[in-house]
Amino acid sequence: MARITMREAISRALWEEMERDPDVFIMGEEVGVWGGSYAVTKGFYDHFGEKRVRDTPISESTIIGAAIGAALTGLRPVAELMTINFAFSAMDHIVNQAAKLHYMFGGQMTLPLVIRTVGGGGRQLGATHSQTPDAVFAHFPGLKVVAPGTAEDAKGLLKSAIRSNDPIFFIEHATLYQVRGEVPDGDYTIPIGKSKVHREGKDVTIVTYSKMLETSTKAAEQLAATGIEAEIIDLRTLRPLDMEPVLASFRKTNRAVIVEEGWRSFGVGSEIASRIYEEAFDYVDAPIQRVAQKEVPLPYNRTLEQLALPQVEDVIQAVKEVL
Amino acid sequence: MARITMREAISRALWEEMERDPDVFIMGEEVGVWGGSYAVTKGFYDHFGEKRVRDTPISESTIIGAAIGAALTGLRPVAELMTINFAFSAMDHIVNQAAKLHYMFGGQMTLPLVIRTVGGGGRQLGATHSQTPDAVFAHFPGLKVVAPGTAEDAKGLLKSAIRSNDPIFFIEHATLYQVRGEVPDGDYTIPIGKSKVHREGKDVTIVTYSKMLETSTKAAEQLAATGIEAEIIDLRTLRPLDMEPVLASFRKTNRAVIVEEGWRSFGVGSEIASRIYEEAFDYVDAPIQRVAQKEVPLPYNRTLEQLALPQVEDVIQAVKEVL
Amino acid sequence: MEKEEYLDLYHQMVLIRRIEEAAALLYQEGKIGGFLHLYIGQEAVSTGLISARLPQDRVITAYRDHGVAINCGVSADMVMAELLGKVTGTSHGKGGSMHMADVHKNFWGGHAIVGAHLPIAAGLALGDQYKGRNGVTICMFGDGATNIGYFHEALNLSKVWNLPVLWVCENNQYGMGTAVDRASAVSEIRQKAEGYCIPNERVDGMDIIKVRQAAERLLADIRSGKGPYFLEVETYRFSGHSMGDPERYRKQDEVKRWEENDPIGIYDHYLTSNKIAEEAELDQIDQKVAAEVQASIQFAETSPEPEPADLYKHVYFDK
Amino acid sequence: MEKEEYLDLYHQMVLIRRIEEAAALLYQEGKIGGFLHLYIGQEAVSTGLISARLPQDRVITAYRDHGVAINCGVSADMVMAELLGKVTGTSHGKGGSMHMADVHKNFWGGHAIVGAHLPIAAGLALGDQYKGRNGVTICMFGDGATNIGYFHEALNLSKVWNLPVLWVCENNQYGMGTAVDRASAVSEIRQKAEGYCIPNERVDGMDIIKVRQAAERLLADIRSGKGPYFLEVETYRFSGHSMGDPERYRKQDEVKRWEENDPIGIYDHYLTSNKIAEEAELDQIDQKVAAEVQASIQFAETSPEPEPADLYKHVYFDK
Ligand SMILES: Cc1ncc(C[n+]2csc(CCOP(=O)(O)OP(=O)(O)O)c2C)c(N)n1
Ligand SMILES: Cc1ncc(C[n+]2csc(CCOP(=O)(O)OP(=O)(O)O)c2C)c(N)n1
Ligand SMILES: [Mg+2]
Ligand SMILES: [Mg+2]
Repeated sequence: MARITMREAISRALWEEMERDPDVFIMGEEVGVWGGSYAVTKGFYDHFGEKRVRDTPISESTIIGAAIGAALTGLRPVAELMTINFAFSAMDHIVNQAAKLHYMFGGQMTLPLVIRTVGGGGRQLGATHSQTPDAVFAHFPGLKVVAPGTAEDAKGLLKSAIRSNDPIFFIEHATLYQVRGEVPDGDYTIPIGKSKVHREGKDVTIVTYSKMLETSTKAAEQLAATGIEAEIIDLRTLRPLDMEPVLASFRKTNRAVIVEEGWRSFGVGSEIASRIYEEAFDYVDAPIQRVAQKEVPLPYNRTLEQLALPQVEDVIQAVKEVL
Repeated sequence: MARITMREAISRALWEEMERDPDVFIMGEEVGVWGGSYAVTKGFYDHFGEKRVRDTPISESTIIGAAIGAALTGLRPVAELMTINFAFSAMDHIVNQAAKLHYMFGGQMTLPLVIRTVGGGGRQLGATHSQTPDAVFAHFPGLKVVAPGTAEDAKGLLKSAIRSNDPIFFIEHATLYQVRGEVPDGDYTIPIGKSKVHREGKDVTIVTYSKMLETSTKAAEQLAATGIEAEIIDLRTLRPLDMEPVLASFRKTNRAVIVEEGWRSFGVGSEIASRIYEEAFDYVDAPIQRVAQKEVPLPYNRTLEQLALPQVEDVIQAVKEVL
Repeated sequence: MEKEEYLDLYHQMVLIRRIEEAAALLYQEGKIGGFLHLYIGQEAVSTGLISARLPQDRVITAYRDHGVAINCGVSADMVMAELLGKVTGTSHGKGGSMHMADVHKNFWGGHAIVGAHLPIAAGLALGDQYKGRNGVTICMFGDGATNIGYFHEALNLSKVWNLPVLWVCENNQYGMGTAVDRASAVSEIRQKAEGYCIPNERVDGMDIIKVRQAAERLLADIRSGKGPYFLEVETYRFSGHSMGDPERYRKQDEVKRWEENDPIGIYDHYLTSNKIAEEAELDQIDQKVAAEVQASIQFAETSPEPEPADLYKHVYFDK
Repeated sequence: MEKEEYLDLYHQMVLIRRIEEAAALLYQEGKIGGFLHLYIGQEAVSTGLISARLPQDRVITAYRDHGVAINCGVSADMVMAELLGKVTGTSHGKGGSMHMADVHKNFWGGHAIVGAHLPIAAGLALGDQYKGRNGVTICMFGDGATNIGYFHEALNLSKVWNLPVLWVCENNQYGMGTAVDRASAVSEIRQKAEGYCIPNERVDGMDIIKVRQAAERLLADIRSGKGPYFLEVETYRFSGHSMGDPERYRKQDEVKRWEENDPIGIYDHYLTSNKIAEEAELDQIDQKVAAEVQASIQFAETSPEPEPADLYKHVYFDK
């Protein structure tokens, strides 16, 4: 165990997988000479060389398209989209190609492909550079969508993703890179498609993932000080969605708050809430609350931006409402 | 009143608006000489000329991008994306540009832009050509998303869209073009952002839109024969979402089924269900049911495709479950 | 080429023609659904090209793919079965006309989003380059496809990374109803390759010998490490864009003019006038093809539909 | 040009330089958030270009936009206020550094998705063409942006529709840390225009006089109906890509070499050696600029923040 940042955890996962398997390689904008725009691949270019750490032109469609092609030949590309906002410039290749080729050709094509990208707001980057549109990608069968909230999960999930034979959309959160957590040493994997109890509690279930895990944990700590014990479920994977831990917790607490960073409408929370109602209707003691981003393009101004993003107080408020 | 197809209704809306306002023009693939790949703009090229009925190269990003630019100068472009599946090839311009420019520049830019596109499955076009990803577009604040289910609404809503000063994503359904309905003669508009009671009933509320309005209506008719009176609410607009008629109906029936053609997870139904629970919790007598597409890329084979798409029987089944 | 190979090429071209004609009928009978894009008129292009490849060379194309499948060695049976949506089809009935593939034949599909397969082709070539294999990826696409951004990005990448790809534009004069000049800034599509410093040329796509010779030379060049090459092939589709095309965009006498250059007729004439084959031998092939196509229909019609449970298969590879 | 205009250009260039320097400091103090891309080293490009436009000519650019805003006539106050996220900023504090615009000055932003504004520029030009107005749209973008599909589609459309656009590539040698040759198949970017039959040339972007002359000529040509033109401007950014750039990708002596061609120094020398202005006059302008920048900071710092209710304003125009 070591206390490292999520940046280091992700970096190590990549490094170790590249050491383990020569078919794993990285491609994307600024992953090489620059060392990754979030410094995740710092040192990789010097160590692995330009064959395996490939700087690409600014052409998102082709980063993903070429990674798909390479994956079809049996390689294991890790394609990086500098931020999730630029994933829209590669949308067709993500949802129409990567997500569908295996199915559409009757299983004969296999895509061991990881698309790493960085999401989230809170850094005053303005509307085009601050999105958390995770639900949009999770909507497409054929794709798997992973979004870790801790350093430990990030490393273990990324390793699983790289070893998986399906196209995986792996969302990191820009403001989590600096956050430290205990990470086991050496090689380990965490299965994709498994939600997890992140914090135990008996009074209310908070369902969340990625950055909002941190926000929710802070809220839970403050709530604990007032005698309310929140159980936190970290989804970790949005598709396939593992509802079991959510339902198990809910059957115990009978109350839930879902916390996501993205916009509320047609978001992650709506799906989780619907599933809880469908699958644990008899356990519902109060309307489930959603905490999410205000429905505006994120503004630059810091005060407005923070107003739009879900805060610890919003979570506490929502918990109080369901109790 | 005349009984015309939805194709004609849409065609007339475009024609009348172009006659009314010289700043309205159409651009897209095959809208001109060909007459529209769904024959919606048949005859337009000859009548309005190539300046106002503009065939474009196959370049979806630029169809939308150029339409945005033209709209910024005060024109009222109607940009056609041949199908919604190709909207992913223009995704950045739809969600990062059209949806955000007005906000991001503090209101100084205005985009009177209509993006017309065609969605839906059921014609054996295979996974890349059969999608109903409406929820994905509805996720983005700044965009308005309209999806009519009747000829009358199609005409009135499209006229409103063309006269509106906001970017509107207008989704037509390929298998509704042939469907006839009563349409008022001449000029009329129907407001964007208003759901509507499509059929009255007292036993259960069916919430739906677009093609599934037809499916739901058939289900309601069969249910009526067995004494069950379903009330159908047609959303018509997905963003902004008008929940009032849904909630009013639900407060009366206490039971709801949501019917959408797209995939279930992170879809339209999850949002509607969540909203009903949030806003009419005390009226809920049974878990709300969602009827949606099976979570697979749509296959070519007809039997499999129909198995994946929501059918009248699925709606009936769901209604029986909530009763 | 040996005589046998000459005849084989003839066989392939005629087989494609007859499969397409049969498909058109089956479509009218409602046995084929979805969109159906016929390759009639363009047979010399893919037959000439693909016959020049080595087994390690990958082929990828757009939705106008039945002929390409045949040229890659997919059986008429499997093509027909896919058209009818049967499990015995190339894609288990899940792909249909636009999505045929057979990776064991190094045929990577059949892609229906215009231009989207070009970046994928670059990736296929990257795979070979990365592993030090000497295969070339042959990527075919239409004139219309050269206007979308994917084209630009893929060509650029192929040059920057010196990828072993043969880019082949089948310029059949129209993208749906839009004549090349109405959509493209340049009418000679090969000129676009200049913007990427990719060597390029134009060849008559109605003459299979010319296509074949160009392909042989270029594949060898690319295989030797010279990087991507751009080949524009001038051709014409005799049928509409897909079934139900109103064809308001072209005049009948233009179609007729091109039909006089029927690639099968030209090749027939080439074979007989150069005494490579007798007319009777060709007739025999015609008859064999007729029987093959009949058999393929039979095969397809009697093949089983997918099981309902197949709906959920192949969404993911991992359990 | 009259002397007054010469001096005005000098004023604009120096003003941009000083605003950028001040912005860098304010960023370090944490008063500016988000990304901050400085225009230092490239001042001659937009100053030369935009000074040649007529009022009806539209300007649109990427995220490196402070200088462009100034050249379009936006006040230093508004630029600085936007950087500080104040309501008095160009975009009411909602846009920030990357999203400045002032449509009343015919400045259409400030766009942060690389290349995405090129299709929008085509549309702006289409608007003018449609209405029979004689404005030209000047669209600026980086070398890196010429690799994305949007570039290709927009250039193609501009030629097919003969749109009045001046495409201006600011080739500052790098897209972030990627040298032109590592990402682009051609090192002379103007060559890409050949693929669209768009006339093109390359000009020294460190010399404002050359930029200005080229712009005058080309804007007149385009205005006369000759269609789009492609201008490549060779330049260099003296600072990092944005704040916090580790700059591992270029050597300090390369930067130094370029800094010896400081566009302000070159212009200063031009003005004095051609006896257009005395050094003292220029010093006076320098001082005036210093005061202006100070005042703009003062203005920005004392301007009000947006109201919380502003969060919900401007999502839609219609009620
Ligand atoms: C991205 C995208 N846009 C539009 C379409 C609809 N479409 C299908 S084929 C076609 C024309 C393509 O023309 P070309 O590339 O010349 O190929 P051809 O059909 O002539 O073989 C169009 C517009 C599509 N499939 N994908
Ligand atoms: C579509 C997209 N991909 C990636 C980025 C991230 N990014 C911002 S600036 C930049 C480099 C652009 O280089 P260039 O066009 O040469 O402009 P310069 O910064 O040199 O002025 C990149 C990759 C982006 N904003 N948009
Ligand atoms: Mg064509
Ligand atoms: Mg640059």
